[in-house]
Amino acid sequence: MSVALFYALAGAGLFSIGLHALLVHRHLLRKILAVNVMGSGVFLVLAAMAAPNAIALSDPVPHAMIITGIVVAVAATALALVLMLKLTAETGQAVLPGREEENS
Amino acid sequence: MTDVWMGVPWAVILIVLPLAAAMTAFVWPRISQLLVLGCSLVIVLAVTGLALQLWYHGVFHHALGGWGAPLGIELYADGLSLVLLAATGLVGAGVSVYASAYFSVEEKRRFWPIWLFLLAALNALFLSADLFNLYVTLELMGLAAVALTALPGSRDALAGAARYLFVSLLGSLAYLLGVALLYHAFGSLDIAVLAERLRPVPAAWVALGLMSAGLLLKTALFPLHFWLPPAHSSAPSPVSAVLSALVIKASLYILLRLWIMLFGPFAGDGVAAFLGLLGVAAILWGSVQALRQTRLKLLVAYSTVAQIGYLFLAFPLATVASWNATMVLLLSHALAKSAMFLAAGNFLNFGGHDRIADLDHIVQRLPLSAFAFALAGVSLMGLPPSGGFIGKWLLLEAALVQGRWDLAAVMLLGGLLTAAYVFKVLGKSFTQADVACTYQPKEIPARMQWVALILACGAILLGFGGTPLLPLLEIGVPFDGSGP
Amino acid sequence: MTTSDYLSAALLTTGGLFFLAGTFGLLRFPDVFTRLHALTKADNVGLGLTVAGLALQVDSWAVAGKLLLIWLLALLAGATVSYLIAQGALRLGIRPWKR
Amino acid sequence: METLISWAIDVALVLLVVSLAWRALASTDLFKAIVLFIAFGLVLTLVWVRLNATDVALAEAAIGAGVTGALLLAAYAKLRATSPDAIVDRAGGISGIGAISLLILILLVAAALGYAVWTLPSDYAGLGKEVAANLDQSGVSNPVTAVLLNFRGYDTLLEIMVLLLALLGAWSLGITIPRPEAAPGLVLDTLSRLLVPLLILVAAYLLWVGAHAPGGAFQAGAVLAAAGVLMLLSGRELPAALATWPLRLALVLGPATFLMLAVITLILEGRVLKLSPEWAGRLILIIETTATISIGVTLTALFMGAPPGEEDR
Repeated sequence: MSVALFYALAGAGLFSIGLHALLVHRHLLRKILAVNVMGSGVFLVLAAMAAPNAIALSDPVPHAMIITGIVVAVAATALALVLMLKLTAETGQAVLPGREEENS
Repeated sequence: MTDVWMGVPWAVILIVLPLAAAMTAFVWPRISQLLVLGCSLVIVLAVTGLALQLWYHGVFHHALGGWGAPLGIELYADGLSLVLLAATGLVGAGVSVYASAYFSVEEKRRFWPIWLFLLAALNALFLSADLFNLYVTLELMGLAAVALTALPGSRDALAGAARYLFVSLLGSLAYLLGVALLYHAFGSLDIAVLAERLRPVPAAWVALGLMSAGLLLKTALFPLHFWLPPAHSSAPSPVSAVLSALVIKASLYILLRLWIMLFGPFAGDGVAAFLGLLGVAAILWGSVQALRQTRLKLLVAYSTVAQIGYLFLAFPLATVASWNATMVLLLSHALAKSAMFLAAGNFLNFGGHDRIADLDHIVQRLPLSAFAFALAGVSLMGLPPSGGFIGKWLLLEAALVQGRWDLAAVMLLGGLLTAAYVFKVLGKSFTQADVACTYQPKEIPARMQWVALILACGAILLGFGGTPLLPLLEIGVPFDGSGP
Repeated sequence: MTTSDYLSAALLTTGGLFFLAGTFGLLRFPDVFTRLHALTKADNVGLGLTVAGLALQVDSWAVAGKLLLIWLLALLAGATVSYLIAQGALRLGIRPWKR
Repeated sequence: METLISWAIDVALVLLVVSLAWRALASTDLFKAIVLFIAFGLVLTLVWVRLNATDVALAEAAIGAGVTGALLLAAYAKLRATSPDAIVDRAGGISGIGAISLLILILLVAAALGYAVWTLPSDYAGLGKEVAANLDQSGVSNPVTAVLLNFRGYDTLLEIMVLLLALLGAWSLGITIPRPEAAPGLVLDTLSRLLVPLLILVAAYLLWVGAHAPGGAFQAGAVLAAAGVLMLLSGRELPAALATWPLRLALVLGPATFLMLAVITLILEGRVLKLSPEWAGRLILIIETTATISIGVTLTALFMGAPPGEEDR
């Protein structure tokens, strides 16, 4: 196994951990962290395979894509946090209301 | 004169103008309304210009930065892009006018810049053929849509927006992981280049799965539709209209592009049949749920869930005719559904509630809106001479030619169910409310009524103009799989 | 290996030991104030030694200057942050540990 | 021996990153979760360095761990001020059969992902060669900057718009919670007096160095935001005269310059964002400078949450 493959597998692992946390937890802050971990997993897959071995030229395009992705992630996180705070101010809880409460 | 008209880079204007307007509206709120209305008008003009360019010169390419694929990004437009750009232009203009009367001055100051960003994102998305660029436009669109959904600041709107945000991010990240796999397997982000290189290796299959799942989630195809009714029903009415008419179509557009140019050939009939099955389930489930709702906006939102199903019936049929039918349906649904949400918004504003049982002679009080709702309903049901009729007729024909009686039966059943829930609303709009209503009816500006009616008429007119439009759709033959 | 290499190695190893000691202190000391003490004392010296060890390996003054700057900034940040943490702890009513 | 040490470092890093992510997501105490998440970001920075992605490492440290961490902590403080109940997750999650089937589903996803990565074909080497071949036409010698601002500059234009849009979205919601009061104190005040000029200098350096070495507008903008956040924390506020349209102008300066360049290049060169090689270096510096200012101001404003003067609305 090459180093690149090892890191790429770790990226796949992070994506899966984040996905699990996103779907399981109800607290919005935990969901926000989960989305960020998922994103990091995607970035790790992108970066690991950009230099498949030590001698090959490292590919800068995935690196640029990751930087773009990091900025998009921070933008989404900021919006999500404000939404969470606003929802907490309205309901006193930082969780999504259940289906049955919502349609009432 | 024609030369000038043909020489203008309309596609670039479609992206740059709303972005510039968004920033101007933010810095200088006082002129924002004028700016938005002017911008909407120019967008409609630009789409017309682009249509003429496509008609005379074939597909449109613009190598951004002068690099061209695979190193750079290319703007790309064909018949498929054109349909969606036209829908964005028309519905966008209608909603701009509607919103100018719907929101208060303070709300408008916050609404206009984000609304312009949403328009820019939609246009940019429909003009992109680069997988990563599509991701960025998808995020721009998603965040704008979430911000607009949350605008009223009520509990329901915030909860709907929060759920929508997480769904949207999950969908985008799954899509992005698919893009990462494709890039490392085949060394490009350009769809056309990838189409030449794609081989059925495991990475391609997993990428197909991830990207489709992410995009289906964003499109809200059954059973991934759970987030749509709360978000679309709790948003402000003009926003609901855009979400149902345009935003969910954006992810569907990417899916269609990927499917037709990349994955269709190797994914084979099994996956297509599966997507078709989900479409069938969506039609039945969405229609039945719509019929069960007691709130008007939720009914209209579930109707969207059902109508999305029709757009997936073309996958198992997979003929040029069935794809064309899908495009007509897509455009007519965009017009009809936005009209329906805007009309529903008028009822809601008028009476202060959207309980279907208490619509209380609304047909006499808001005749134009009620008429708009009925016309939009006609198109959704697929009755002649509407655009919905042409689309469903073409689809039915394609199904019958291939002997898919099951699909044909579902289409007819779906039409009947649609008729049932539309008449449920219309019926109540003639009758007296059960309880004596104590509400203070609010004046509805004429603009808001007329916009709903004009959009609904557009959906009907498509039935007369739909057939001549079909050749326009075939520019660049998007549906034969040859790619850009 | 040259003399400066051996010197570097010695400095880096000693720096590493200070970090190790600081970490132990962080984990084993009884309260927030003593832990801060262990952390900052060890980290400041540890980082200083590490920076010195690395500075011997670079061939331009500009890079050595940047390394020095890193150390100075870490000192400044460490001092401020531990002050703020200690102040916060006091405000929360945490009393320093007495035997 | 050397490969063994190298492998040991890689294995240790990956184990650390994955376990930090796991523990951050498993913690019901949200403060702990946030701190673990920031640590995760910092270790991830080391991973980027190991993968020869120094530009990404800088961006991760500055934005991924730095700014995101600051945003999370600020949100935590506001959450605690709004609803003391909400800072510990008592809501729980899915349990029972739902949890088990979800786990199975996710294990399947993970297995499929692993298999796809494992069998990734290597007949195509990405775009490294194309980038290298055109680098001397791009106006900069750092390939990542060349991709971000020249070859794929359109993505970056839209990305800056995403950031601005996030701020508009945050402002449109208008948080009504007052900022938690904290006495700035002499120490923080002195620190900010010392550090703010230095941070501005560092931002300028990162911006300039990005043309030929790791660095660039986003990293520099995040450092600038750090200066802004430090000033906010030490109790300084934006003068009311600047809080209206001058602030909004600073926010759109970068995106607007970039967009204007798109229009000008379209008119002069016939292609959007086509930078002629003799001008490209200077144009990129102009875009990056204005973008840095706007990114710095935007991130600081996101940290604040509400438009200045409206915190107590």
